[in-house]
Amino acid sequence: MIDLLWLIPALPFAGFLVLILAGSRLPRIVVAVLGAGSVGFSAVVACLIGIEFISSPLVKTSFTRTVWTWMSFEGFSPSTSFCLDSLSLLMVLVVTVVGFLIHLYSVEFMADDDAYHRYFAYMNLFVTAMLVLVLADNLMLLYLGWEGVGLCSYLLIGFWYKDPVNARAAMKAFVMTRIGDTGMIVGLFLLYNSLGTLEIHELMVRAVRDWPVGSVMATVAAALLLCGALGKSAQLPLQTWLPDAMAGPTPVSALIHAATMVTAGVYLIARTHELFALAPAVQAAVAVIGVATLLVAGFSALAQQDLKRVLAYSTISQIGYMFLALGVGAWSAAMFHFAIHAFFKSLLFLGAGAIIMSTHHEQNMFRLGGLRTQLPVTFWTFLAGAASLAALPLITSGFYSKDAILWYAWSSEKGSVWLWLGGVAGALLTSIYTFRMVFLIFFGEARTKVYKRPGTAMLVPLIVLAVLSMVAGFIELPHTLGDVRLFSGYLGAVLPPVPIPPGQASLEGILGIVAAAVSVVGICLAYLLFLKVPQIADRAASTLAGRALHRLWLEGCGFDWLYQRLLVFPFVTIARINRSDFIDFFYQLAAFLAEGLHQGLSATQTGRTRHYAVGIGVGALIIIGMAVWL
Amino acid sequence: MASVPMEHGLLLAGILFGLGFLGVLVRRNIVFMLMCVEIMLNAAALAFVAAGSRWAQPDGQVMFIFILTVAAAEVAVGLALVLQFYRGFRTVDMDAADRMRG
Amino acid sequence: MILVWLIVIPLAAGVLAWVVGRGDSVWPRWTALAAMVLEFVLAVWLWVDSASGALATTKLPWLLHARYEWIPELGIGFSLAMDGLSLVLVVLSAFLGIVSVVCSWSEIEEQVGFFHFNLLATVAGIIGVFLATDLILFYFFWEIMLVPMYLLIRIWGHENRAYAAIKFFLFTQAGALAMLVAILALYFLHGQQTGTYTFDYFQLIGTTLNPAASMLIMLGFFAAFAVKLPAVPFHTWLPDAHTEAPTAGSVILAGLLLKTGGYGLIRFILPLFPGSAAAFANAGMALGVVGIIYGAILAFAQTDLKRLVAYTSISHLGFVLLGVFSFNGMALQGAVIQMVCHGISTGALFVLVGLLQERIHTRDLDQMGGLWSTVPRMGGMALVFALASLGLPGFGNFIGEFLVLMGTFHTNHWMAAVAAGGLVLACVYALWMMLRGFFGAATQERNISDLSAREMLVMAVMAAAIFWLGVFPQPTIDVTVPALDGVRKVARLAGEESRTPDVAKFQQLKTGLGRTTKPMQGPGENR
Amino acid sequence: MDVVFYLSGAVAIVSTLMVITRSNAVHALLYLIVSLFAVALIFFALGAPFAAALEVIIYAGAIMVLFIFVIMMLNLGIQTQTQEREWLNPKAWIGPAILSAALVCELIYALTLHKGAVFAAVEVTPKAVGIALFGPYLLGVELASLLLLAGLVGTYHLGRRDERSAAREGDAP
Repeated sequence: MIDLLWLIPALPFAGFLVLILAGSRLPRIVVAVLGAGSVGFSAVVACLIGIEFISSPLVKTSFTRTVWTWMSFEGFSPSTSFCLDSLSLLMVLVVTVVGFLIHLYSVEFMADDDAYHRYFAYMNLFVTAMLVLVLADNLMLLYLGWEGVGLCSYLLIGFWYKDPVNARAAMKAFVMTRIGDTGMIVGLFLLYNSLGTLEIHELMVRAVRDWPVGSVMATVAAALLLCGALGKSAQLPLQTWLPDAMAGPTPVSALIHAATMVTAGVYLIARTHELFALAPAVQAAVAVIGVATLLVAGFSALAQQDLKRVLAYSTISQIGYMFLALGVGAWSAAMFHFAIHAFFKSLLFLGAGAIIMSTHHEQNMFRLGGLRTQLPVTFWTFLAGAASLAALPLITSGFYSKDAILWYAWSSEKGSVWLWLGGVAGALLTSIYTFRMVFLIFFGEARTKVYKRPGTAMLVPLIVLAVLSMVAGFIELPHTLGDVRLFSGYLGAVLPPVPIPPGQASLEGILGIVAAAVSVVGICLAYLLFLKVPQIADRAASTLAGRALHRLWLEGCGFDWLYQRLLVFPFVTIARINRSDFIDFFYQLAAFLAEGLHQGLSATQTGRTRHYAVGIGVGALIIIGMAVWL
Repeated sequence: MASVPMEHGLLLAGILFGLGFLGVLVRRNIVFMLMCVEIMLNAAALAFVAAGSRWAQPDGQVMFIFILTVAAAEVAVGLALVLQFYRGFRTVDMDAADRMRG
Repeated sequence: MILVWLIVIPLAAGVLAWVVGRGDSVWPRWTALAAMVLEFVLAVWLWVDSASGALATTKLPWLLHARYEWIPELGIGFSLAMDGLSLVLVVLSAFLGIVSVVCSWSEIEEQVGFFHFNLLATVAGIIGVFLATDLILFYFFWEIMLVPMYLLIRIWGHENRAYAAIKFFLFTQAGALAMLVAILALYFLHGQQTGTYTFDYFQLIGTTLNPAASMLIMLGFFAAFAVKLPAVPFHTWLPDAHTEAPTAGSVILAGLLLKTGGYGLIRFILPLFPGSAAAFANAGMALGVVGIIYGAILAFAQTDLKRLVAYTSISHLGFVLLGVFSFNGMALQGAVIQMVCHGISTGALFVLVGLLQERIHTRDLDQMGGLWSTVPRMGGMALVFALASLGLPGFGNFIGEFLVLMGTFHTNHWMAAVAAGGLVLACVYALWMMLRGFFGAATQERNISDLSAREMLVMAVMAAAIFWLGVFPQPTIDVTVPALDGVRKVARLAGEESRTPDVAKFQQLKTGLGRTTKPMQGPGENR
Repeated sequence: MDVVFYLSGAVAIVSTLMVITRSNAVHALLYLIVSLFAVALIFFALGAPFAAALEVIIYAGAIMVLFIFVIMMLNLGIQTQTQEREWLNPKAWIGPAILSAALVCELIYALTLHKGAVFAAVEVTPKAVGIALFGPYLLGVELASLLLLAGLVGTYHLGRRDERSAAREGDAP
């Protein structure tokens, strides 16, 4: 079975090929079966392979299968090989299972769209690329998947291309991630140039062997890889594309811009964690960027009115947590949060999609309300996701994954109180904006009509994901609450545990309580501010400082404004000014001079014989003069 | 026979040549221009003869004969052109023929 | 003999097309198509043969060699030879020849016979350039491809064709004359040293020149190739020529004519003047990087779709220049792949623009927009080639750019890092093109047809080719490796020569150019 | 004989001046003939009687007759003369006069650089000229004959009235 590893990405790719080539001629039902079925099959294969892999001794190492050699010369031979280890298996499972659920959801959600087959073709291609990304055994193939998911993200954000805003958002997303990717590709050059291979495992071995901790090369290489991760995972300073990316269909936001693609950066860092461990400065930067991002995005989420934009900022913020975990060396905690986040955030997006569909594309939260009774299943599943996002203590998965990160942010050798404080502040923000969203949409008076209710194909994924968001966390529990280590134990073969200085262990319980308290406080605050006495919030927002802050947060802390003026405007202006290519001016000048000379000389051709005779005379004068006097 | 410096002969030739040249420049009548060209040719011939007689060699006169030949041919062709010109332009103004203007 | 056929087939078919084209417009197309298909089959057959080793001669890496006397008194011979590099480019020429014949099927309606004569004569000249190993013969073909190309632009071009055609001619001719002077200088210097006056490439390779003379002669060659390539700042003829040329002309121009510049750099500059080329390397690389960035910025600024595509050529061929002058095997290999892939991807974009112009009678992006909903297949194909041209992995251009940058990084970190910035800009212009042209709301109601079966076939074949090059580049690499190996040997040694003047060894290697087939060590081991 | 030289030189200059200033073509032509006679005399004084004879016969005779024929054929009326006078206004003279004067001055300067020795002219007989002509200059003679032939053909061709110009002439009043 495990030899069929290549089948996992091949199935969705086959789906893509069939759909893109013949999709327009197929009936919708066939398109749906092909689109969702190929990913479903892939998920089944992945599960079977996963069971076999976990039960075999291979789980302690890894399994690599080469499909074909991409190219080979001068000792440079990146191949199309897939490598399965516990980390990539985790990713594969999340991608295929969540991917399948979202495909299933899309069957109903997109049912009215004209370009049904195009949608599923792009989605299948995305799953393929994402699987190639996580399964790649060398960085060049990983880069293929990396750009592939970026491409699909571009295509799907701009799926409703008729609105130029969507197309622009798509372009922005691609270009911004591409900026990071370019840093990453230079990192690849550096790694190959210094270490002579791009095969990830071998690369890490050589890096550890050749480079001492903190060496310049390791630092630069890690920093360059980090560039790619920042772009893809929408972290500061390349985060501004993600809120705009919500222009795509909502399932796309769920799959690409919440569950899978945006966490590719986390995966990349976890995958090359040895390298980052060699560069403490960069790793510290990862943690700081994570904290900064989670705070900036948290504040921005507070002020949004658009439901999907809240979720987008929340995604940025949650990935900030993952970066924080990576930054303090808590690799498996980051991956744990990734998995849990994939569940609850895709759940939230799908729930949002259900709401949007039911109310005829109403995304403004202030125009929604009181939907609790009208959409009960959606409400309860959304509530489960929100609770998990807000890390409601004890009963949600989100609590366990976030608690682990906060604990390590304090206790790890690379952690500090400041990082922990940032994380806790972020947790408070998270629960406030999450429940602001819940209260505005589902409570209060009904402000909009429900036109139609989601059907089975949409509800099943919601329920499955809601269950996962609640219970998936119990595979990894802190010491104080049962000390289950299934997840980190499973990843232990790839990701080393966090070194914790002695004497900290006793704090774990206290910190957990603080985190739990913060979450509950946040929910209460949200209840107070947005449901019970909204006047407080209104009054605060109407003061001068309040207005300014609101404006700042609404605009995502002004990064877009800054980039527009600092980068886009000068670039476009310079390009426009130079549209006709100033270099051509010099050639035009030469042509102009020749033309002028021609005009001047041809003016002497008066056609009058006597004038020519004058010319002869002057010429004779000069020549005789030269003969006489020179 | 006269005993004058050759330079005087050449001087005379130069003056005649200059006068002929002046005529070519000043006159617009094509017949006059041809006459002035004749003057210039004649002046050149004079220079040859003067130089030939300085060394008592026949070459100067030989060149004179050649120049005479050229002048005869030139005048024949030139006057035919004058006639054609007059037929074409209905004038003898040389400046009318400026179709080659650049 | 087969080499002669490769040149004679298109030329003869061109004359035939002209003859049968008097008062008839169907036969010339079929004649030309048949000739190009025959040429393509012949070239592919050679490729297959070379891959199976059937062509292995004693003079590796040369697969075929043909030499006839032409003007023996002056040491000029009709000398043709083919190695892997020429082979790949000949295959590309035949391929794009077919494409350009097919894509002008409905576009050209006047003087069809003469059009195909010019088209095929240009292709014949280009193939001659790729095969000639006598410098005068090379120059001869270099000029041959120029005149019919001029006529293609001048007669069948768009609005401003006279200006574009004369500009193209003047630029190229100026470069070519510099090269002619350089060829003659090399000829006489070689003659003075050895007593044999010859234009034969293989004999001239052994010439020892003093550094100053070598540099001057190299610059003469470089002028011709840089104009053709085109390197900034000699590029300004290109946007005009591309924009005004008919579709087939643009395809040939972008796909093949520009490649002769890159080919010349690899075939002549590196082996003939390795020392000077090494001394010039930094300047050459800088020109390449400037071209990459500058071309991309200008491409973004254009509103004429065809002009935009034309500027992308400048950006893409900057990678070729960079790859050649980075003196690294990997980069050199990347440059060759980039040449092939650029030929296909940009050629395809020009075909698309041509088809679009046939339908909507404008190239102005401001008047487009929302075309996807009207012509989805065309939009899809435009997307594919836009993505190829921005260097998305999976397409051949990525392999080329990746190898060039990787190789360059080994030589010069900063150049590679700055050039990588071109990838971002490529993304900007390619997506901008899609955004302005195909996405958004339709600006006006258009009643136009989507790609026909014939057009779709052409596009699909090109897409398949570029995809194949991106996923299985190995066959192309395999066939060019031996050819580039010799160049690399000389080039690398020249880099070292500047420190340790081991001239004797250097000479020996230079004269034995290409007889080594041992793979080079990778940059990794060469630390 | 020196007197002859200088006197006829002066006559030549004066009559040439008259040639270029006349407004009547026939007058100018007569002055030209005078000038040619003067030059013939100078030839004689310089010891070139054969050249002098040819000057009178061919130049002053044959060539000038051609001019007269042409002038007669053109049959230019009185308005041509008035027009000539208009053209010969002083302003038109200034530039050419300065240029010619400069040229002549330059020639004079060049000629006076070396103080020429006075020498007695020795007669070069027609016989010597004939020997030279048909000796070393034979090729030149042949070429000259060719030139004359070409001139003959050219003149015949040019002088022919073709139908088109004849028709045009017929239309003209």
